[in-house]
Amino acid sequence: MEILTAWLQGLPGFGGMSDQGLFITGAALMATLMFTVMALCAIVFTWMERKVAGFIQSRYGPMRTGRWHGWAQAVADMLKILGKEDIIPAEADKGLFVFAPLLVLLGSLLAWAAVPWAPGFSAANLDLGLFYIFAASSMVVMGILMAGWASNNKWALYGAARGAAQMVSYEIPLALATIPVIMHVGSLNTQDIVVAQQGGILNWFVLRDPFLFIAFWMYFIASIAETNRGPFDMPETESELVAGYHTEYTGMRFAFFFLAEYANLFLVSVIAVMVFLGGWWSPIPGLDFAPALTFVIKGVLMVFLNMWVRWTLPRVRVDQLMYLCWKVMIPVTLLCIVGSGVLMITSGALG
Amino acid sequence: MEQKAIYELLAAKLGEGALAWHEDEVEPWAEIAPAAIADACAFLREDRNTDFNQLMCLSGIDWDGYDEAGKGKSVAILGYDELGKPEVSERIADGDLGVAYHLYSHAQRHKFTLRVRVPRAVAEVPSVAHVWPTAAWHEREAWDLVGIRFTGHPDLRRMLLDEAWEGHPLRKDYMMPAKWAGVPMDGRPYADNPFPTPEPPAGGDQPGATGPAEA
Amino acid sequence: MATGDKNLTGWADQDHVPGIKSELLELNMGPQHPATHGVLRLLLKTDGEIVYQVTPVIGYLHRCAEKIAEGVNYKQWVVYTDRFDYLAPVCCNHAYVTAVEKLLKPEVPERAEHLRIVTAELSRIASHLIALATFGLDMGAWTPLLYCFREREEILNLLERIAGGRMLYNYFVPGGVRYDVPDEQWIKDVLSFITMLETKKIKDYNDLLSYNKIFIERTADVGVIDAETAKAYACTGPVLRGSGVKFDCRRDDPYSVYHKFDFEIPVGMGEMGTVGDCWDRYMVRVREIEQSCRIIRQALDTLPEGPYQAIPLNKMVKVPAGAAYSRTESAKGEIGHYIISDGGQIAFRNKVRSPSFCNLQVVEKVGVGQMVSDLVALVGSLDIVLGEIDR
Amino acid sequence: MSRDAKTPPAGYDVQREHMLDFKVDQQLEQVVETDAKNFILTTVDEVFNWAKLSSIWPVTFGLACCAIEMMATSATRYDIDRFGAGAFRATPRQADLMIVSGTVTGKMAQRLKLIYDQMPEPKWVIAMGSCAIGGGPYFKYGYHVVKGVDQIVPVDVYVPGCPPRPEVLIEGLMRLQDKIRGRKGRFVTPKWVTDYAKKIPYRK
Repeated sequence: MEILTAWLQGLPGFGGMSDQGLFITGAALMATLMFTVMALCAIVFTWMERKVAGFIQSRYGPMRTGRWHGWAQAVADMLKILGKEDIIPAEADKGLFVFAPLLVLLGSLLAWAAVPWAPGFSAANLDLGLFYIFAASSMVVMGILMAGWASNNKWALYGAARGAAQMVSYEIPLALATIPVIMHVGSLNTQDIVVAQQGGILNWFVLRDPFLFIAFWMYFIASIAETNRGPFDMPETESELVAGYHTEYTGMRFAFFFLAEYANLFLVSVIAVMVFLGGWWSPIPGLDFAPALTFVIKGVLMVFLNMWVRWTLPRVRVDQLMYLCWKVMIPVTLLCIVGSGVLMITSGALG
Repeated sequence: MEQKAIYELLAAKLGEGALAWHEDEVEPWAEIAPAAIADACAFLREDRNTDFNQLMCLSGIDWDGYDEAGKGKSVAILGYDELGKPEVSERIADGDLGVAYHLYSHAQRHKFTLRVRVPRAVAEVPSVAHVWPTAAWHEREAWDLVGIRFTGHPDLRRMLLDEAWEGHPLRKDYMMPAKWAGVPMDGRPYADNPFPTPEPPAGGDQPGATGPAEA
Repeated sequence: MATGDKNLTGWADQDHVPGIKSELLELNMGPQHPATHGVLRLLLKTDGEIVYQVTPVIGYLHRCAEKIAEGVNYKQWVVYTDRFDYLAPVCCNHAYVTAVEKLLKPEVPERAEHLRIVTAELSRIASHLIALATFGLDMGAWTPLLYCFREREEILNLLERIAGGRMLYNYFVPGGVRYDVPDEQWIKDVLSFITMLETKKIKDYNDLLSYNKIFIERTADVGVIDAETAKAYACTGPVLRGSGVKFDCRRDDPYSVYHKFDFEIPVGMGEMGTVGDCWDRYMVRVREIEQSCRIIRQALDTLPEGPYQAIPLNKMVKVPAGAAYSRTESAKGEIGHYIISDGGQIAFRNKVRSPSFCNLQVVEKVGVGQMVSDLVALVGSLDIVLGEIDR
Repeated sequence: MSRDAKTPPAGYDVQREHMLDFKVDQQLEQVVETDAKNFILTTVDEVFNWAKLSSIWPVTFGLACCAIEMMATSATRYDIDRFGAGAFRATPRQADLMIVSGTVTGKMAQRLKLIYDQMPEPKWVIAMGSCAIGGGPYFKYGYHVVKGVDQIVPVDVYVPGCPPRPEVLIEGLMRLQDKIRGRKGRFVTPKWVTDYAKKIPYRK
């Protein structure tokens, strides 16, 4: 944000602008940029999902649309969805029905503001950055609940109830898993967290101490559950609940859910990269040529890992999901916090 | 156990209920009076020597038009003609209805066949669903398709067809409907075929010539 | 039904919280639902995730095959048996021709019997592969589905080479089979495919699905059908054997030339949970694939020379008057045909006892008290085919 | 294409060559000159048509035997996902295409109509298999079988077979794409086909 305003100030037309005007222009630019990136990554990841699934299942996936390996498949999907009829069921709660997909999209989009793409480059450099991300992304739950309720469909209601229970529960281990890192850094600022991991792969938090390593995997599992993807795709569970909370959604409104799913997927992946995997730093110290690119590549690799898991494992049952969260993951993450703290004290990191 | 011995055991238990034992057939079978069938099944199920714990099959049969002498005179069933219209006949069936029970014992490894025959007008047979739970669905199916009413059945509804369906299709005089609940069941005659044979393309190598004309 | 009602008492009108009246949620699962394997419809009454009553509604694929049997002749009706259990069509053919042969009493050549067994067992493997695949899909695992379909394609290729069709073959005729083995290479290909399946592919499935922790959690101790229930509801096939009952028509009521071959009958042993749970039923199918491979190998090794048809193909079959019930072991269980002939070319009555029809009935009893997800597992593990339930 | 009477060389797979011959002939007939229009100049309509035809999501709706072949079409060997039609949606609300794969019975017909009605426009129907086309083998005595799904819902493409092979279903999908496009598609013969065809010694 600061970089952007400084750059704007350098432009010929913007020199005489007031600080406030500069801020608003910069913010608008940034928001557009973020939205474009998000839409782009949703499109890329839909295509990637189908290709990865194809690769795992020993087939090709999209091959025809746009000639080279069906690269335009997701573009065609999105364009087609734009042209679909928009149906609101007669018995649905129209206001909520219309508002729910927007809320879901908003929730994941808001959280993007604090993602540190490169040194000094994030939409909003907040002191409570990580806290803000978790807070903003938890709005998705409400959207899903609203969607399920407003559809006036029993399957959708089931999906929404399951989704709400799951996402509310898994936010706890998700946030708890990052606390050891915050203790190490001593700040919630996302830029600070990345800066603290400078100096090669061994300085990344995932390899700093064994408790952080466990915490990373806890975060990874919780993040899969938080994005409602297999093997924790309880709200959608195709073989049980037809399509879950978005059973009744068509056309553009469904596309919002679709977009939000992949935006969320990338979001949790880049948070993992930011918190545990060294952000924009390259694994070998001193080779940091393109910080933003490194960051995105790491994020895409995490997304690939997510997809790998999704296309390999069967789905867990809803009560097992809750058991896993409350009786396994939360105690383990708490243990990680304590253990990591003890290690910090004994190694004298606290001075 | 020998099948004959099983029948004798059964006959001793039922008395009048056991009507006859047909031995010189491909598959020997016992004819039981309709009223006694539930008792017969319960006996065969419970008795230590017979121990028929599995009902393999329960078939409802419409015996109308069956030539006992085996002269090879199948009854022509009614269907849809080449134009897809239902065929109509004035014939009124009058033969008996029947039920065949095929039993098997896992422990004794023997089989047994029972048959009952009821007049068409009072097609009622006691249910054996309380003897073998699996009979419940078989009986529902026999009621649905052949129209034999099983008295004492816990839930005798139609099984395969809709509750509002008229008639019992496996009866020999069943006439197939042309329309049911708004759904057309008859075929389309050739004359009404909405897809005329396509004209040969005019230009020969026009790209859209052989494709559909919706463009 | 009866069990459902018993459980319902005290629930429908109960006030959990004073002042707030709770009632059971009626849920309609199917006929278009991803987990019902076709067009089965389950009427559920649930309390949250717990199922209190389940009523299967069938008949959405009622294709009137028994009526058609009274209108077409004996050879023509083989076509319709293919379409009962369209996953293992050859097994259904087998059941039908054995019933006809019981009345007709032709001298079926030894070679035909061997070819019948080879194709029927190949068909059984194909069916079991689909069963594993769709059960995995019900559990949310997509990838095993495609792996199983990949191997199934090989079987379809082999069967296509001998029978001419890709999926539905119309291969058996009363008195023999329609075609002979195309060439020696076919036998070699079958053997090499079976070796590949035994040595590599089954291990793959086990690694990917059977011994997957999540899969075991989902299926062990779920949908337990005990031996008594299974017998009372006349369950057959892998469902009965999954409950620990060692019964197989191929061994205990032999037909064709199965008595010549040496094979084992896998039963559920409750390795991961209780005897008769979904995992047992699943695993019985995996092990039956291995046993089918054994049978095929023996049948091909001892394939006798000679004719493969007792009755010429173009000759009309006239069956002597009488009635016969014949049962064989299909992939889904025991399939029985009750044929009543009046001495003509067309059957007087042809009743089909299909295994899925009886197996599905047990859902009414066992499905009660399960979670919705477990009900999906239960129905999936029964491996029903609607074509043969509704006929 | 004519062929002289020269016998093929020893070891030559005549059968395979014959199949290929058929395919090449078919494909060569379909080759259309590349139109010189620039992509940017194509109308918006065409872009949207392109999007529609390259992303046809079928509804998971299996009825009978043909459903298995439909699954096989989406599975490894045939992989309908190559044409962008692999995203099977469980809910009709998000689907574009209903593949009526199997026998439609009287009891099912109303549900089928309901599912069709629930699908958003634009929507298409493929009648797969002879049962869906006209009752198939159940025509004469099938008292419960609807003789052709086109008496219930409008059908765009008929795919014959009992059941149709997966290749045929894919062909049906491509004909549906032609229909959406409004003309026959540009068909580029794969290089390996032309190369192989050139290598055939006794072809003129």
